[in-house]
Amino acid sequence: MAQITYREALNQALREEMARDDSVFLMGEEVAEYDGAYKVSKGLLDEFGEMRVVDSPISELGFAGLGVGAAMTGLRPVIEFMTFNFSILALDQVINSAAKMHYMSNGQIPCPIVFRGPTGAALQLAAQHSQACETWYVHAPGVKIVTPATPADAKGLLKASIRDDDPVAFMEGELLYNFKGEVPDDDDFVIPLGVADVKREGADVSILTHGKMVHVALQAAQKLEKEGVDVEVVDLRCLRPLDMETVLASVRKTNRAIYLEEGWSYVGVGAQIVSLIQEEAFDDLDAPLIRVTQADVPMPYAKNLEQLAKPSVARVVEACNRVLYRN
Amino acid sequence: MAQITYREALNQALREEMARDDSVFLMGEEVAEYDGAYKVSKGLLDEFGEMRVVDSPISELGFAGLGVGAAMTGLRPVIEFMTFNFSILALDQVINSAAKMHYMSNGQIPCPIVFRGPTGAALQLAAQHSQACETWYVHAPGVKIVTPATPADAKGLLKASIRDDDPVAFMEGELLYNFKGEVPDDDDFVIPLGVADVKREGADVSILTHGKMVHVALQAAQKLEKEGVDVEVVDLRCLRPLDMETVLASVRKTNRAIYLEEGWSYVGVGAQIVSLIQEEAFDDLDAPLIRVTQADVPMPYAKNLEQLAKPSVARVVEACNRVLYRN
Amino acid sequence: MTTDTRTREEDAVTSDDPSGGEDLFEDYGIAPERAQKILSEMLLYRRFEEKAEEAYAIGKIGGFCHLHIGQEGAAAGSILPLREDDYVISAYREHTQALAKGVSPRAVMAELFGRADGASGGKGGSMHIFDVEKRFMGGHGIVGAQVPLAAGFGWTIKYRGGDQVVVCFMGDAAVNQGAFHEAMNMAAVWDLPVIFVVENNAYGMGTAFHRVSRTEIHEKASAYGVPTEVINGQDVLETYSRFSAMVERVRMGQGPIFVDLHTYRFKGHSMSDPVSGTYRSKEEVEGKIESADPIGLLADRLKESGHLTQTSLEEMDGEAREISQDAFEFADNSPLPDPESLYTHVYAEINPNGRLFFDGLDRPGFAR
Amino acid sequence: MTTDTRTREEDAVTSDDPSGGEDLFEDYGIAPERAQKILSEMLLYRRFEEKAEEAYAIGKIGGFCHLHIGQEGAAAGSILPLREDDYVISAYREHTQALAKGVSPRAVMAELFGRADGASGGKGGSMHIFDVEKRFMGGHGIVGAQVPLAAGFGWTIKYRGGDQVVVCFMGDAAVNQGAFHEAMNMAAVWDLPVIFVVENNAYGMGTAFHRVSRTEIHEKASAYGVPTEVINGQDVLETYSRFSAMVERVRMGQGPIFVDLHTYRFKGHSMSDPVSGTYRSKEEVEGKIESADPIGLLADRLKESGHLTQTSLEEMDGEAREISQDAFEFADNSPLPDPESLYTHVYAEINPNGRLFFDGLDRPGFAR
Ligand SMILES: Cc1ncc(C[n+]2csc(CCOP(=O)(O)OP(=O)(O)O)c2C)c(N)n1
Ligand SMILES: Cc1ncc(C[n+]2csc(CCOP(=O)(O)OP(=O)(O)O)c2C)c(N)n1
Ligand SMILES: [Mg+2]
Ligand SMILES: [Mg+2]
Repeated sequence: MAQITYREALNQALREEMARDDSVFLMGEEVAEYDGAYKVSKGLLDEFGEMRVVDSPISELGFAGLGVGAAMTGLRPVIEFMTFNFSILALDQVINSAAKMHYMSNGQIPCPIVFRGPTGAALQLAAQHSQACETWYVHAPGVKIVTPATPADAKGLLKASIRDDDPVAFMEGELLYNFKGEVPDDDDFVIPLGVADVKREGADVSILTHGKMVHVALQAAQKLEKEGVDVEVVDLRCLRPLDMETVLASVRKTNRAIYLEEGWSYVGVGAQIVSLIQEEAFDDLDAPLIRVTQADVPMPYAKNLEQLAKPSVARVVEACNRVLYRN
Repeated sequence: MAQITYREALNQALREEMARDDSVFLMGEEVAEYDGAYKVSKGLLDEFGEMRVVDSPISELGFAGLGVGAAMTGLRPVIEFMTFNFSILALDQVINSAAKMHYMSNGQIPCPIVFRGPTGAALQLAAQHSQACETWYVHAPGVKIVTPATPADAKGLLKASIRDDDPVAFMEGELLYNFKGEVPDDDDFVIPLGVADVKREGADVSILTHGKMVHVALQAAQKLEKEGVDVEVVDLRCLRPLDMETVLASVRKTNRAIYLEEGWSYVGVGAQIVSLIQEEAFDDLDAPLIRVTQADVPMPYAKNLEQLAKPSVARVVEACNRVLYRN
Repeated sequence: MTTDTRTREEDAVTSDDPSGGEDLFEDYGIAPERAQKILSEMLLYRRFEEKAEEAYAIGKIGGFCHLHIGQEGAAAGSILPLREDDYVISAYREHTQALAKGVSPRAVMAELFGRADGASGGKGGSMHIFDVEKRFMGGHGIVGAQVPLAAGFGWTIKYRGGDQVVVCFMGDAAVNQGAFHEAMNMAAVWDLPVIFVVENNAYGMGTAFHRVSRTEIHEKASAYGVPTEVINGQDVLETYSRFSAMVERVRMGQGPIFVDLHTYRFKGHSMSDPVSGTYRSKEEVEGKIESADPIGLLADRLKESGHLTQTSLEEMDGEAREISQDAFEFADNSPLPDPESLYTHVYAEINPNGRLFFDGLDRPGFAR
Repeated sequence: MTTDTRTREEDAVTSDDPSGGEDLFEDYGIAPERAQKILSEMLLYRRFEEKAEEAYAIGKIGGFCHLHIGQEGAAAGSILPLREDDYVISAYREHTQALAKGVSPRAVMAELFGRADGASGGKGGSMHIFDVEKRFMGGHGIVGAQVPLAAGFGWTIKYRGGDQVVVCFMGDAAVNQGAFHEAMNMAAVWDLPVIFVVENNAYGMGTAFHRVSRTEIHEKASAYGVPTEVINGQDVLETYSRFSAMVERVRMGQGPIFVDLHTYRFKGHSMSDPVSGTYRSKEEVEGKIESADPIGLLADRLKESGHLTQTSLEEMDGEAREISQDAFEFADNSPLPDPESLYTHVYAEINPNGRLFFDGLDRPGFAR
């Protein structure tokens, strides 16, 4: 197994899928000549040419819609949003066109398209550039949502997303692009959608999470280990399809859980998961489920405020202690 | 007290607030010459003239943004979306401009603007015209959300929303416009934001809901009354600010609750409320909280399918019975 | 005769040599037989929609229903020149366009009725008619949203090196949507084989176009470098002949074209809107019906040139009525969609792992 | 001298008679004293941003930081002709424009540093500088989103019967956003007093404009009936004099104007992007710095006409450096924002009833 970055893993997935299937193409701002704003598409223009790696105008609604049209007529577009923050402009085409096309046409027109790019905050990019966008995408049936936290997951899940016959919002983490991890060398390493991953086993309390917060959860788990608390970290990996079996199994084992996510609280992903758990594992709970989220504020620029706004290891530790009634 | 329709109540609120404060104006598609697609603005053009009742081009993103700009410079725009379905095109201006302006500017620039129009399904308008849009608006801090169910609430809450110094998404129901109810004659009848209303008192089970589903809940309550079940119906009226005290009080009394909403389930409003209740009233619950929502499908056109997709009285009754362990 | 056995003879007439051969009809290069065929098509559209109007009035059709009556020349003139494998996409006022592209009247009417045999299985309704075999790609309800989709079809054609053409319809109000602007620009930059057609009926609902624009529709493509044509859509022969030529040019690779197609809506915006009112006078509408009915104009011209008798017109009309009546009966007898179809086709692929649905409802046939 | 005591003498110079009186400077109708003042302004912008560059390099500034270096003529020429009560709004490359509109260099630098004394209290950062007193309305990060906001400012002016003018800046790439198109159309339809200025530096990040458009920027307003001017923004006197005239016309009620303002960015797109690379050559950049530096061009002209000596230039430059250094020190000494300010200003009105916040965090000073 090779140690590669999350960025390289995504790049490999794109390269392999484009080589495998000539209906796959990549379009977005700066993806071609510039190699991508975050260099995820490095070298692809040279390899696949300008019909398959395409620099778009700054027209999110337009090129998302163009991608949907291409998917409706047999191609498999990968549409890069420079960041998902800008994709709110394109949401109409995702929700009203992509997500509904197969249904409205009574199954005549599938829409195999991947919308990808970073979601959530990086460092000091302030209110308009630091949004976790899961909620806006996951609400509507018809879309699938994938949030890989590691290089291996990034590669295996992007390949699965490109092969999937439905619209997939594939949400990366800008701060993860340089993160290194082992990725199987296998040329056909695909991780099926809808399978959560227990990133760390534990018996006392479950941290349920997704995306880049997995790493915050693992750090919190390490801290708590020193205090004698055995934490399980469940990475959902996909929000839709959602592997509730793994979530429920973890909660049934530990009887206590928190949901950790990067975004805002009100109708965050955690609200949904909490709601499902209390419905399906009510009697297994020894404490209320609680959530750790971004502070309920637009992301501030100042470093100290940003740190306070983001979910921190300390807040996760505190939340775990709370459900364990440890203080 | 006069018996007037929900439509007339809204019309009165607009008229009174426009007469009261010359910084209030109404803009949207067909609001002036045509009296509004649903006639909510009937007669206002004649009364206030074309600077204050303004027909816009079909440019949702543009006129929402224009409204935000007007609010930033001291006016109090009321922006009508013909329906909230089309407002997804404008979401960037709501979330990235309106909701964040006051914060990003460190309190220099408030944004007193109301975005209003019908949300949710009417009759057989199919997938792209039948969406409950609460989730897209309520997720981001900085916006307030109001969902009146009766003529009195429509009037009192619209007046409060126009007077509020923050962006408010005011979500009406197309099927409610003809609904009649008593509205106080008082010229200054204002209902403060953030106060839920117990639309029916009961002891056995709480139906928590908002918007037009209030009426479905009341019908279900009547049905259940005949079976000897005493149902409480709590109408949240505002989703943000949210009156959790009233919700918690109801749950603490009945110990069983369901959340009923028109929209989709995944990160629906109900997920949030359920999550809060289990966190704050865990020990008061005698059964898991469950939710009744739209079927997880884009809204179909066919009458029979549409009926199946929408939350029905029967499904609400069944859900109440379930939390009461009555079957 | 039933609609399903109605073979699309007009394909033979329209898709080969658009110049019309020797036997020219007036200045347009259109054979009289073809002109007659166009007339019979338009009669079908008209009678079909009148039937739909009737069905709506008695509650057989629900929701919004936007009739195309008065605008038939726009549909016939622009779609009949297309090949079977060319694409058409439109907004919500699309019944007639679906018929023109070869979707069976039965399937369209059954869709309006919300029945299982409808073009979209009853799930789409009046605003969402799809027939992928006929390359009729909907039926879209968000003003302007179909324009980027059309650019995407054009992208696929270019990507695959095909020679198909896309015709994308929109209303005049749609040019004020950002989606229109972004898509036009991309179509221009990438030379996509799309003809963008504004059915310029001068009003978006109750708003006269000049109230929401300082310029004319035909100026709306000037910022993109897309060549523009202005056509009188009530003159179906002009429309047909101009489109025949444009389609060939686009097919040869010249890139997108923008068309300001002047037309007029004889009915209200939708079945629930008044025909006239504050936004346009009764006189204006009556004047247009009098002077600019595409069907009447063509019939007159054919009669004057000796290519149509009153009897043959009545025969044609009878056939159009028959097909429409048949469509009505077919739709009325078609079953409601199977309740279980509520849950089908939300996704094209039900992944073996994980949950896709969260409403707690049973989904027969699915593992979960 | 410190920046906060720096009174805005240029207001006196710029806001009264824009024709410049008798003592004309070349063809522009600009008095030499005013031209000198413009030069000293531009020097300040340049030195200020060089200081910011320095601060970024040593980690005092975080996030994205988009420098305006090379484009100072665009800011000075377009903003200095404005009155105090006129509005300016821009995108994320706005430090210089804020300075030009009178925002204190200290407040701008402190904002870049994310400190309590920043123009936006440290909450906004480089991309979100606001000073409502100076009518500098941000600093917006979503490409194109400021354009409808500017139309809204214009709406308010018209609504209130005022005679203020709005200047709205955007980059060349912003014209491909739907928001631009929708806002231009509304500004035209309603005759709003807005000057829409494209700072056309030929690139959007690494994308040359001609790769994403078939037409030139100045053609982008043709669909709306908005008059257009093309101006060489590196020639600050031309820019200043043309804007002076335009501002008066808009103030008199002629409606919106669109400006294609040619300029060039000497630095990378943001501090984290390369100055040159695949998208533009080192030679191209160097050539532009050589031939089209707005500061150098004006200084030369003033020298040639005998209105500037090397000594007075160095004096001016020294003062610009001093102000920038002062701003740096001020910013560096300014405290971090109070942690409790994290929770303030999310809403302008905390309603007495109901919860507004759902993160479970304590909010000091709020009931809930
Ligand atoms: C984005 C959006 N906004 C508003 C509507 C509501 N609406 C439906 S049709 C229409 C008028 C469209 O007029 P036009 O484009 O001229 O087409 P026509 O109806 O004349 O064929 C409006 C406002 C919508 N469907 N989508
Ligand atoms: C809607 C949106 N899409 C993408 C981005 C990312 N982005 C920031 S600046 C920029 C380039 C803009 O170029 P231009 O408008 O020419 O302005 P310049 O940077 O040259 O001043 C891009 C793509 C964004 N901020 N907003
Ligand atoms: Mg129209
Ligand atoms: Mg640029």
